[in-house]
Amino acid sequence: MAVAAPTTVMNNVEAVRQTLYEALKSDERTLIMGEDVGARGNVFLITKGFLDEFGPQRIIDTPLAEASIVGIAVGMAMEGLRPIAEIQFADFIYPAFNQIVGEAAKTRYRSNGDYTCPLVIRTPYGGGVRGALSHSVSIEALFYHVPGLKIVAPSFPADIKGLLNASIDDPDPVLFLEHKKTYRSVKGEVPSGHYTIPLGKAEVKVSGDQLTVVSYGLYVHQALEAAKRVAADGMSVEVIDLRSIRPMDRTTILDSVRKTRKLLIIHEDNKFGGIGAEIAAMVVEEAFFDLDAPIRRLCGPDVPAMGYALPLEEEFMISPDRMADAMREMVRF
Amino acid sequence: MAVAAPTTVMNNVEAVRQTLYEALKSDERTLIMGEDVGARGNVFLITKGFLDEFGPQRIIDTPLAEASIVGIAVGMAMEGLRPIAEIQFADFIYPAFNQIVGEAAKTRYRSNGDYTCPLVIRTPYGGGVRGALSHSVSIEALFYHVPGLKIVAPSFPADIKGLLNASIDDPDPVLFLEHKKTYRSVKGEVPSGHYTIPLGKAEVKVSGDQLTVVSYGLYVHQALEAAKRVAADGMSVEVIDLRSIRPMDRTTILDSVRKTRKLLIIHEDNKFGGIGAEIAAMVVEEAFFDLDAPIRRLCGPDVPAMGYALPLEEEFMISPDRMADAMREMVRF
Amino acid sequence: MSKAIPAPALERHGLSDEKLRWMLRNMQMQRTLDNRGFQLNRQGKIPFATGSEGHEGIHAGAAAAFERGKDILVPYYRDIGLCVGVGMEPRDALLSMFARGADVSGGRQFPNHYSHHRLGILSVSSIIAAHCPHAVGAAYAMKLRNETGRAVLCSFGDGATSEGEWHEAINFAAVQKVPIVFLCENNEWAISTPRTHQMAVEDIISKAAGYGLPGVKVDGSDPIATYAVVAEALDRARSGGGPTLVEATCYRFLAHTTDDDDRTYRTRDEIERHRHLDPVPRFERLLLEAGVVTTDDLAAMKKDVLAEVNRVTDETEALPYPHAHEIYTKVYEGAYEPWL
Amino acid sequence: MSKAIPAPALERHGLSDEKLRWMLRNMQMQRTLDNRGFQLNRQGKIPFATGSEGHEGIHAGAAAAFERGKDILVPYYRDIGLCVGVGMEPRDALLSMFARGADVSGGRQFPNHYSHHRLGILSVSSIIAAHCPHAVGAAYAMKLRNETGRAVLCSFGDGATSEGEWHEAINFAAVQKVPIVFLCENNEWAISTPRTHQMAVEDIISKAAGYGLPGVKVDGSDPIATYAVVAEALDRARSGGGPTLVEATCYRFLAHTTDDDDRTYRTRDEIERHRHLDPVPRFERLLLEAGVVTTDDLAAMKKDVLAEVNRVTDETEALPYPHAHEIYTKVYEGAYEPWL
Ligand SMILES: Cc1ncc(C[n+]2csc(CCOP(=O)(O)OP(=O)(O)O)c2C)c(N)n1
Ligand SMILES: Cc1ncc(C[n+]2csc(CCOP(=O)(O)OP(=O)(O)O)c2C)c(N)n1
Ligand SMILES: [Mg+2]
Ligand SMILES: [Mg+2]
Repeated sequence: MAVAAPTTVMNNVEAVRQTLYEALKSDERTLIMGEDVGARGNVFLITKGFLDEFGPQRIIDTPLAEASIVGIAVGMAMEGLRPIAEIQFADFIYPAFNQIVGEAAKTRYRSNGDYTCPLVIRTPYGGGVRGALSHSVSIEALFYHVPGLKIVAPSFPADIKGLLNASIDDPDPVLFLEHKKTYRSVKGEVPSGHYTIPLGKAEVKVSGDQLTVVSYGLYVHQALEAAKRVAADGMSVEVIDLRSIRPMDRTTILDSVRKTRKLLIIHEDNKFGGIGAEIAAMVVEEAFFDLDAPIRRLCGPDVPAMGYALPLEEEFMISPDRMADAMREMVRF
Repeated sequence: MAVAAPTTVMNNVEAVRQTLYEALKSDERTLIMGEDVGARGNVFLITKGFLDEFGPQRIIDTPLAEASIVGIAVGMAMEGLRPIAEIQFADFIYPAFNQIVGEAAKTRYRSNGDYTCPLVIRTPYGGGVRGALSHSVSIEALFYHVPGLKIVAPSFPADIKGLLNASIDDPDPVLFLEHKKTYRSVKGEVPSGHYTIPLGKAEVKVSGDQLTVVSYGLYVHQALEAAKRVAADGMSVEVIDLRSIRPMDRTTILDSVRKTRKLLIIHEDNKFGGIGAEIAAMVVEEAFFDLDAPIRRLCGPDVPAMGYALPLEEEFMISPDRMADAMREMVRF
Repeated sequence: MSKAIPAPALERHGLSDEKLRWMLRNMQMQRTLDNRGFQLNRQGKIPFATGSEGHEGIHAGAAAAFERGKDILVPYYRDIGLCVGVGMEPRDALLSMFARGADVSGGRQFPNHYSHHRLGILSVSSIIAAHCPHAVGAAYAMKLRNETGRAVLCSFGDGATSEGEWHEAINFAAVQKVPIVFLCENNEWAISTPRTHQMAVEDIISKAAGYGLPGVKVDGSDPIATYAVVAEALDRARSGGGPTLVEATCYRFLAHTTDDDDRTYRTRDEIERHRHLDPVPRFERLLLEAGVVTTDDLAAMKKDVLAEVNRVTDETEALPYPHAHEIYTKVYEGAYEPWL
Repeated sequence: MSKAIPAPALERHGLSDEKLRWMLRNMQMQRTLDNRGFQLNRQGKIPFATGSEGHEGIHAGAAAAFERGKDILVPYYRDIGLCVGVGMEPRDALLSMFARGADVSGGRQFPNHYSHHRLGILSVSSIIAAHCPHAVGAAYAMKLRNETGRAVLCSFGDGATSEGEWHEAINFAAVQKVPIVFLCENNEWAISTPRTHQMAVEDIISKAAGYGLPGVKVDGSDPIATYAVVAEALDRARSGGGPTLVEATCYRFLAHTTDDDDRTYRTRDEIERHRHLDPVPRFERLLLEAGVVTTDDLAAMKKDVLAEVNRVTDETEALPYPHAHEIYTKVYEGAYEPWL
């Protein structure tokens, strides 16, 4: 992304907030609905002040009922609004599964294009914040198998803005995932004014030629840190931030793997059936003879959740150290 | 499976029915609950007559509410019963997602083993029966990423009996998938008396040494048909019936691939993020250097559903002809 | 055989003779389309059909109260008469039964899963009650845009009230006072599940108070009474008075669908005991006795309806299925390609 | 300053002095544990705590009605006093706050997500209302096994009533007449969402009629009144009379959790206006005036409670976290290994 506009430094919360604010300002079809998005300004203060400025009809404090938060937003979207629905924590999205997978994702298809569903569902996900069993989950793999849905999981403030703008503009339903540990810990330059980043485009964050690392969310930051460490050992690792999970940017991944001939996939979510499975399967289908080593997945363990106790959470999460070790092993392979 | 007992020929419906019947007979903690399982005897007549024999307390015609069908069964299981919950069609399981993924699969884990959830959820899935957009879905990939859950998808009557018995005996929640097109079209020998087949064990249905084909559900039958056709061309294809999706039988798959050096995965479900993704990723991780060709996935297209009109359904489904073509290509590769 | 009891003066609630005849024709059309579906299924021409015999009074009454070009209908699969009543062509019903390419869903959905953006019929799926939140969302859009004079009509069966999504939809509608009428077509059955297994109450409207909205029960075999109740509720909604729950009672005379065998769970006798609720002969007799139609009118009307259904049956049967490659379209906006 | 109004004669509903003192001690224990949680959080010793100040009357009353060894409790995260009241040790509350290995969840769950199979406290998650169907299932098990004399007590907040799963659970319970009492702890708030945004009705018990079960509202700041209502409802359930919905009103005096800042959505003034509902001083005064406790008793009781909480705080703080490898256990029965 080459943007010439003036930039401001902000964290991920501010990037989400500013983008939502500008969408509400510029398009009166947009509205925000969810639990505690009104006076409370959302539990992470993302919508703080919005109620006063846009009023309770566009900043809707909903009853505690996720299926209807999404389901009502689906009806709004079918009738010409541009709802942005919030699920307070990703762990609470399960009751809305039917409305997302069975309804939103099939609206265009089942009506043969007679109706569309331009809906954004935002939700904070991910661990490392002592959120315990029910406030730490990664949900992307529960949804990425669903045709009709798009899934975005940006890691940097500038990407959040560009991709959230694109999601709001998108004529189809988008699940917009925000890693909550990056909310305040990640800062970066964000261009002023309105811009979009196309859904479905990954970004090479660091170039390298001995190993391709594909990641998304919080772990892009850790992977960059790890890549820096191994660079000190003279190893050249290319780090790709997936950014969009569906559609998936096959081209960027394949181009990189064809160059480096080795692939390491890193994600926080459980390994079995996770996003890494599809990436690995796709690469082995398309670029088998370009590979010099087995594709490796460094992922969350296959257990139901991370625990509340610090050692349980730490055991679940993958440190930059462990990432660097895996990188070294693969480069040396 | 080597069973010496006398056998009877029956179809898949009869195998489900007989197994349920015997479970109800032999263990008074078991019960069946779901929509129209009582007087109607389930929409496929699987529980016909059960109401009269076991009474309305153990054959529960529930209100039309899937989240509670599963959720109430979870509570029963936690309190010592052995509920067998039915979701009338797999397409209607989405409202129960929270109870399956968020609750049943985490009960043991979150209570550190203080509570368990011995629950079976049975549901007919799959297409090719003119079930259109909402009565044809494959749901396995929406659940197979979930630690704490087990998923079974047998194709033959004898496997249905052995695996359903094992699922009912199992101390953890099991999602038991029955391909509805096999209900009456597939017949086979079923041993008398009680037996179980361990969850997590695949079966080599036909041995071969030029290509491994892994499939499950309806397509095992089509793949066997296709393997027979290519055998006529002198090609030797090994066909594995996965039977259990989670736990997955890595050993049987890897042993076969190490022998044949080529892998074709076939499933009806959409390709992107489907079961084939994990199989391919696992094999490339574990047996990369044993492979002589790219792993190929022959799967349902990445569209939201199969349509009602015959050509739409046919386009979605994979015929034995298309399977045979893919087998030939891979053997010749 | 007793003499006919003199008919009470026709309570027409402002409905003109013309509108009453229109309602009767709608009911005959529904019955004829219903029968056509079952007939085509028995002939092996279509794999599946759903009939609504018994629901005609509700459909004609509610359709008469619906304002075309303004209101929005969010129906369910039993609502063939209601959909035709708000402007859908009988031809569309046949296109959906035959799963032709020209069907509004492009042959993707089961029969009776209508959707007509132009007519204001929202696209619905087979998933019971999943459309109720959509209806509330559509009503919210009207409210947000200050479109007074418009309302949403959302229908569903008695069984649907058990679903969590039904509950959540009604609750939100009541809190936000959106312009919507919830119309429960209570036919006593959900496939084989009788009302007594579905809920521990007699009346579905007993649920209204717990959400804070009015509930009105009406004999759905009586299209005029249904019209009056739905019209009043829609008017209240259109003028900012918020939602209403209407329970219209009826009886499902046919099996649930052509796939169902209702002899497994109810006697022929029970069905016959409910025959007096059959809205079609009842309404015919009423309009005859009130002089709104003559016997000749009635015969002509029936002939006309049958002729139309025959014509569109032949026309649509002759049309092609969608092309197989249509399966790849309309997944997302634009081409399928980038979205692998 | 006005003189104390003479206390009305104590309506004790059969509760002995001893039991009343037990209830008061329970309330003080809850308040003390509550404060301890917030205090430890402020000290940076634990990352998170949930307080229940204002709910003590409900907990003490309901706990007094609960029959240990027979009934089953399916609580929610506000029910620290209720769980202690049915037999959980204060030590367990601290173990959960400190996320120690000896915690019943092995340090996996957030504080206040109790589970004690031996005591009949069902394991619950953080997902609002998801436990309501479980409670119904447990009650169904009692019914199926003909275990009369037992019942389930299932508690939840006012916000929980909006969830579809709550609706489905209550409906099934009513249809099947299972032995259960649904106890809504209506504290007027769901995080920042006031009751008026949650529902369009004043009373949660207005929902009972629509399911076909009795609804009883009680002032939850009054533990004796709460006891009377819950005891009657549990008795009805235990003797085959089916479910009851009890609404116990109270006020949430603290922020939702230590992560919440309630100044964003309510004034300090509003909170102070509700101070008269604080059940702890109210009940203290009542028992003092009725002569059930003396000022000395009260001081001793408080000292004793504080000493116990101090002791278990020190004890549990000294215990180790679970070992990291525990993350791999209890996924399925048996070893983790085969379940890759
Ligand atoms: C979520 C869901 N569960 C189950 C079904 C299967 N099903 C189709 S219709 C029906 C009964 C519906 O009864 P009711 O709501 O009373 O409508 P009626 O058919 O009587 O008009 C059931 C259980 C479904 N389509 N969707
Ligand atoms: C399904 C779900 N949605 C949202 C949340 C987040 N959340 C936790 S507590 C709470 C409010 C609950 O309010 P209420 O039921 O009234 O109980 P109270 O906290 O007032 O006792 C919310 C929205 C959750 N835990 N689960
Ligand atoms: Mg019905
Ligand atoms: Mg509350």
